[in-house]
Amino acid sequence: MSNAAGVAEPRTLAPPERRTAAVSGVAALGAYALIRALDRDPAPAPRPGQFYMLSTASGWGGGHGERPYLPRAFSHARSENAPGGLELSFLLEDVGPGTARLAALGEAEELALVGPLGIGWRPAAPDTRPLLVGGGIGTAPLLCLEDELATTAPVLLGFRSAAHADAAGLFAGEVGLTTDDGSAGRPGLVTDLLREELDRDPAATVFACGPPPMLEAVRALCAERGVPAQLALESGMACGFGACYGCVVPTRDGYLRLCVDGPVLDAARLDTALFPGAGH
Amino acid sequence: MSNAAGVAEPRTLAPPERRTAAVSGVAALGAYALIRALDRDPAPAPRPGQFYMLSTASGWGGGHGERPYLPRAFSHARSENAPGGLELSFLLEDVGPGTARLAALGEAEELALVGPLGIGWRPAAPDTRPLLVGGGIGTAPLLCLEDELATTAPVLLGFRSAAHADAAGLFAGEVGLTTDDGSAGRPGLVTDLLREELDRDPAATVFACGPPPMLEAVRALCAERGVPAQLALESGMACGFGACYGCVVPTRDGYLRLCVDGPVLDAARLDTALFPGAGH
Amino acid sequence: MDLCGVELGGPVLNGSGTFDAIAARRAFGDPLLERFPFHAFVSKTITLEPRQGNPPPRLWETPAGMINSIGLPNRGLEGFLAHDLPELAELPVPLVVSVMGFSRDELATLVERVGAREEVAMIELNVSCPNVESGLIMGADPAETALAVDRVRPLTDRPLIVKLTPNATDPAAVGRAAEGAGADALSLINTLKGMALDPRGGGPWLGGGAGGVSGPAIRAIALEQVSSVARNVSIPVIGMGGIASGHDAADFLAAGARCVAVGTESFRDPAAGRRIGAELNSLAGAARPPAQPSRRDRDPIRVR
Amino acid sequence: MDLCGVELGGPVLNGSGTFDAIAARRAFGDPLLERFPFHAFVSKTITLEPRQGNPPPRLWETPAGMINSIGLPNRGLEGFLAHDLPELAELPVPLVVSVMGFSRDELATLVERVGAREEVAMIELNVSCPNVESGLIMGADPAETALAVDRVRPLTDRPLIVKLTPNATDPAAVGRAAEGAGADALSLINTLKGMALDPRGGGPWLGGGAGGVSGPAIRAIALEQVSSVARNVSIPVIGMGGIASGHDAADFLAAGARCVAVGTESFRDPAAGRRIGAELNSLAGAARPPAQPSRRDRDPIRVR
Ligand SMILES: Cc1cc2nc3c(=O)[nH]c(=O)nc-3n(C[C@H](O)[C@H](O)[C@H](O)COP(=O)(O)OP(=O)(O)OC[C@H]3O[C@@H](n4cnc5c(N)ncnc54)[C@H](O)[C@@H]3O)c2cc1C
Ligand SMILES: Cc1cc2nc3c(=O)[nH]c(=O)nc-3n(C[C@H](O)[C@H](O)[C@H](O)COP(=O)(O)OP(=O)(O)OC[C@H]3O[C@@H](n4cnc5c(N)ncnc54)[C@H](O)[C@@H]3O)c2cc1C
Ligand SMILES: Cc1cc2nc3c(=O)[nH]c(=O)nc-3n(C[C@H](O)[C@H](O)[C@H](O)COP(=O)(O)O)c2cc1C
Ligand SMILES: Cc1cc2nc3c(=O)[nH]c(=O)nc-3n(C[C@H](O)[C@H](O)[C@H](O)COP(=O)(O)O)c2cc1C
Ligand code: FES
Ligand code: FES
Repeated sequence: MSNAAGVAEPRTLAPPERRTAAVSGVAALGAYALIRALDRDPAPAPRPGQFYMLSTASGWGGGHGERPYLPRAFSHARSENAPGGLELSFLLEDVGPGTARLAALGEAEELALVGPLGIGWRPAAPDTRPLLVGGGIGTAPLLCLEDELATTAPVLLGFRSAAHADAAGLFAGEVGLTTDDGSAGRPGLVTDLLREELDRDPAATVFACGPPPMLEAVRALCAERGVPAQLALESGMACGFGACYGCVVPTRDGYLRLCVDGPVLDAARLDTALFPGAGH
Repeated sequence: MSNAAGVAEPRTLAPPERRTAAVSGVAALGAYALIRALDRDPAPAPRPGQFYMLSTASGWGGGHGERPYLPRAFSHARSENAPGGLELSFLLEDVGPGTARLAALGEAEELALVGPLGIGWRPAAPDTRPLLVGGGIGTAPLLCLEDELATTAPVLLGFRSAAHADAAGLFAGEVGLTTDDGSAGRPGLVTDLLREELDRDPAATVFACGPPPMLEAVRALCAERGVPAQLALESGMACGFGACYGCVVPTRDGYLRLCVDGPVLDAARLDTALFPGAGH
Repeated sequence: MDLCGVELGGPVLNGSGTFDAIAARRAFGDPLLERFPFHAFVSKTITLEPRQGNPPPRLWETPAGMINSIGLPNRGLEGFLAHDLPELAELPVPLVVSVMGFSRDELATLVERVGAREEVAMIELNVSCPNVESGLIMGADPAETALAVDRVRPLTDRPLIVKLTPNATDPAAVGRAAEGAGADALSLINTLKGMALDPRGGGPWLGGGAGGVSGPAIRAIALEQVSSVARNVSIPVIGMGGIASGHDAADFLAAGARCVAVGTESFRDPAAGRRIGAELNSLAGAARPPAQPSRRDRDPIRVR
Repeated sequence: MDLCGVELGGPVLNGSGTFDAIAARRAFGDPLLERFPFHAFVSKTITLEPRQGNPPPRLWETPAGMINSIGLPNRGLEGFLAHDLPELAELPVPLVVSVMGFSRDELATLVERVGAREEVAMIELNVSCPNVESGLIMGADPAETALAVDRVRPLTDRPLIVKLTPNATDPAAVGRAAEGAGADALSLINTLKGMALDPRGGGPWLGGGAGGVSGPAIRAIALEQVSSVARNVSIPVIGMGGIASGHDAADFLAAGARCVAVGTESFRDPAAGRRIGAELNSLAGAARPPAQPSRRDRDPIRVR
């Protein structure tokens, strides 16, 4: 697959319909939930950084809480071959009615999904080493990226507190850790670690995902140092496949639909990662 | 409590708010479901023929099925004192999204309810014996009526098939049974039994509940024979306490709100029990 | 708080026709009065002549809402004054009487007679009906609305609330017309026209043909209309349409409403008004800046 | 089946602006064309000049629906003809191009240029916008709508569909006016005006201020408008608004629509159109009598 400019896009095509996947497990991972579900054969193999639109086959919405109605976007955290299909993992934080319902999925239930969607992480720039930087639930799309990279890459992660930092244990390589409250790793922000790492060796490509203020700090730091960076952004999505024009992000080229032109964007395309609606 | 005419109404007042009751059991009873829930003290003791507006404390509505949104009306089938409150039983038939959700209640869940509501069965006319006539799920409000009656009363029941007739076993006294397909009891309609019973001894008050065509047959038969009858009717309800004016039934006195002036009506007030919207 | 000079214990009213306090007292007894759900009570709309209302079925459930086709059953003016008013006067809150006339003469009689009763604190004009003189829906047309308010304004010193219909191209223009003719407050939204078909085939489900949609399904539509009307008038606005929580109510207040009204949610819980009032109170601590920086601004032209 | 002389494989279209076949092909590849969800494809509305659309956020979820404030981003007429049209011409179904003009001159240019392209089977006029000449929303006013259709009618021999706005007092009158001026079909409903506030306070959530409500929440409202318009015109009606199942679609057909369009439900399932078409087919066995006994009847005056 190639984009308008003819450059190869890391994009696995999705089947053009919603399907269901059998939930094989929902586990608490500190403050987050890890959902595993079997996407039955023929299951497309997602590229790191791609995402899925998820809902539940029943009990999605309504009730006294009224929402959710639309599906929700989630990066696949990992995918593994399993008997009968591909086991997809999603890492999620319960922040509202959709994530709450997903985190309450039972093992007999079916997850409804469309995907994989969007464009994943591109290769590191020539002669640079990959540097993975994650904040909070933004660690999810870095897990499959680490799996895919040939070399072990430094992974720098920031969390609110130790309760959120359990996800750090999912990485194969060594993880540099900060927490806001110092309850695990070093007290402070993950950009502190990034700055030191770039001081040490600036020949890096940064792959970052996390909350908008963190992504903005990463963007600004990398811009200052001339370091190439790819940012996996979030914005509110209704469809995930370019239909609604709802998920736009302001870039130097105008508004881009994050679901078809992202979610991974080159930081150089952005004036800021802190735009209205970012992170929703 | 007395009505406009000063006649005593069999009506226990309801607390003026929705409350929840702990589900203590959901059992299949042939084609029907029997739900038991603990209405916590101080729980008002319902009169036979009164009803409750039920919903579930969570997962009521929405999802791919979109409905239910409004609560649903159900006769209490029985109530028994239990530690901490009153155990209410409801007998229900899964005919749509509301009843389906209620039948799927788990034991850890909470039932949301308002009630008891409406006016229950009145005493039999002087010098008549009570005669209980039920069709299908309409057996429900006859169970508590039988419990309340001092004398044992004949119970005549009609069902579609044996699969629906299990509810007959819940009565203490002897039950005359018909099924449409003859798979249990006598093949035919319950009004056949009623006709024979009235032939044998016409000094009766009929207490009937069931689908509109059955109630209409009962009404017509009793009118023909001059036998007093009370009919527990159904019509679509949004509120159950007279707020919406939605549940009206055409009577000789004009439209009556079934939820506050019924659901038990004297058959003599009706020209027909087969009115538009009956049974919903 | 104050609504047009009437002292209220809080901002939560009921929507007309969605709570019958007399029937509710039969179901709930006097505890209803002790824990009354609303800070003012709005009667079901009455008309000059008695009406039995539309044939059943009158209800249909929709996604997050419902359609009703009730058809304004009521005892008529005389029946109301003789039977209902004395009972409503026993409620622990101020009484608003909702009236509808099919001509300006009818409306005048209703307002004059109702306004003469000291039990009545305010009068609400339900103008979501055709004027038999012009064939137009009164409340859909600014000029019709102004004529109606103009006519009844001199006939009572009670505050007049005009209840707007959402089935209009420009509710803000109708609101301005009502204000100009002397209305003391506006309430909105009434139900949106809607319809359902009999699932067994053969035509409309509702005995009345079409009906009105209410409930959470219409909340976003209501909020937009309330915001747009409030920006265009100086008189207080009573906002309603799908309010089911204190958070919803706070949105309507932030959009410019002085008070809110609860309708369909009361069908799900007779104490909804009280719950929503309590939730509003607890939200009040976490004060939100008002959403509308200034009134009297006109909407910029926007394309969706 | 036939829609204004164009042969369709079935009655299911997409709602304009709710499916971007070009973007969907990037996501789904050619299997999208093999299992194309619709029997005709309606483009997103284009305007004369390019537009970048409204600032984000552009979406808000509501009970059983959503609000969008997209603001008609598009490449403009020239960009559309040069870049989008060739790609849309590859779709396996007839193409309808939706156009909006902020003046009748703009509309005329759009219709003339688009109608001259043989890839285009029909043109849909989205009249839910203010006319800069009069300040009125074109589609809310029968006279404005007639003037617009009148102006463009001679400029093309392509069938003209007029897409009505539901934010109007009398959509049936607008539909009649469009028919009188030469429209070949009507489509409705567009989104209902709606609004949401930022839950953190401080004003509207949507970058565009207000937005449009769609989804199951508006279905009953849409069905009523479709029924009322279909009863009042002889040209075919394309019904939409919250359709999520074959059963919903069958309701719109029974209410008088010739075709249906699927909008928001495609966001939940890109294959929704195909599923709904299949469900419709399997319902077709269980034939339902049409809900509207005859067209051209006028609504009786009813009070809700
Ligand atoms: C490409 C992509 C990948 C993502 N990957 C992950 C992931 O791997 N793990 C993960 O946990 N999350 C991920 N997210 C975020 C995830 O999609 C959201 O957390 C989720 O949609 C929240 O849904 P909710 O119903 O739980 O909460 P909501 O209440 O829908 O959303 C929370 C926020 O949305 C806003 N909001 C509130 N009400 C509404 C409303 N009515 N309509 C619209 N917005 C509202 C508020 O600002 C609120 O803080 C990803 C998002 C994107 C776009
Ligand atoms: C006083 C009273 C007592 C009752 N007691 C009992 C009892 O003890 N046990 C019991 O099982 N039932 C009882 N019922 C009936 C029970 O309330 C209904 O079966 C229940 O409401 C059905 O809800 P549902 O969501 O399952 O089905 P729905 O789909 O709501 O209803 C089934 C019927 O309603 C109509 N319908 C379909 N769609 C809609 C819609 N969108 N809006 C409105 N109507 C629609 C159709 O005709 C359909 O056949 C009682 C009813 C009343 C009024
Ligand atoms: C069953 C029902 C009956 C109603 N009757 C009236 C009425 O008599 N007069 C009136 O002005 N509004 C009437 N309304 C409209 C409500 O007062 C309110 O404006 C509308 O329902 C929107 O609010 P909600 O969504 O909270 O219900 C009625 C609404 C319903 C649902
Ligand atoms: C995100 C979004 C964008 C839309 N864009 C357009 C548009 O460009 N032109 C148009 O005529 N209608 C547009 N619509 C309206 C739809 O075509 C349709 O009329 C409306 O959404 C109702 O149908 P639904 O409830 O099935 O979505 C849009 C709707 C949505 C939700
Ligand atoms: S989420 Fe719909 S266009 Fe991106
Ligand atoms: S159900 Fe509302 S008045 Fe009877």
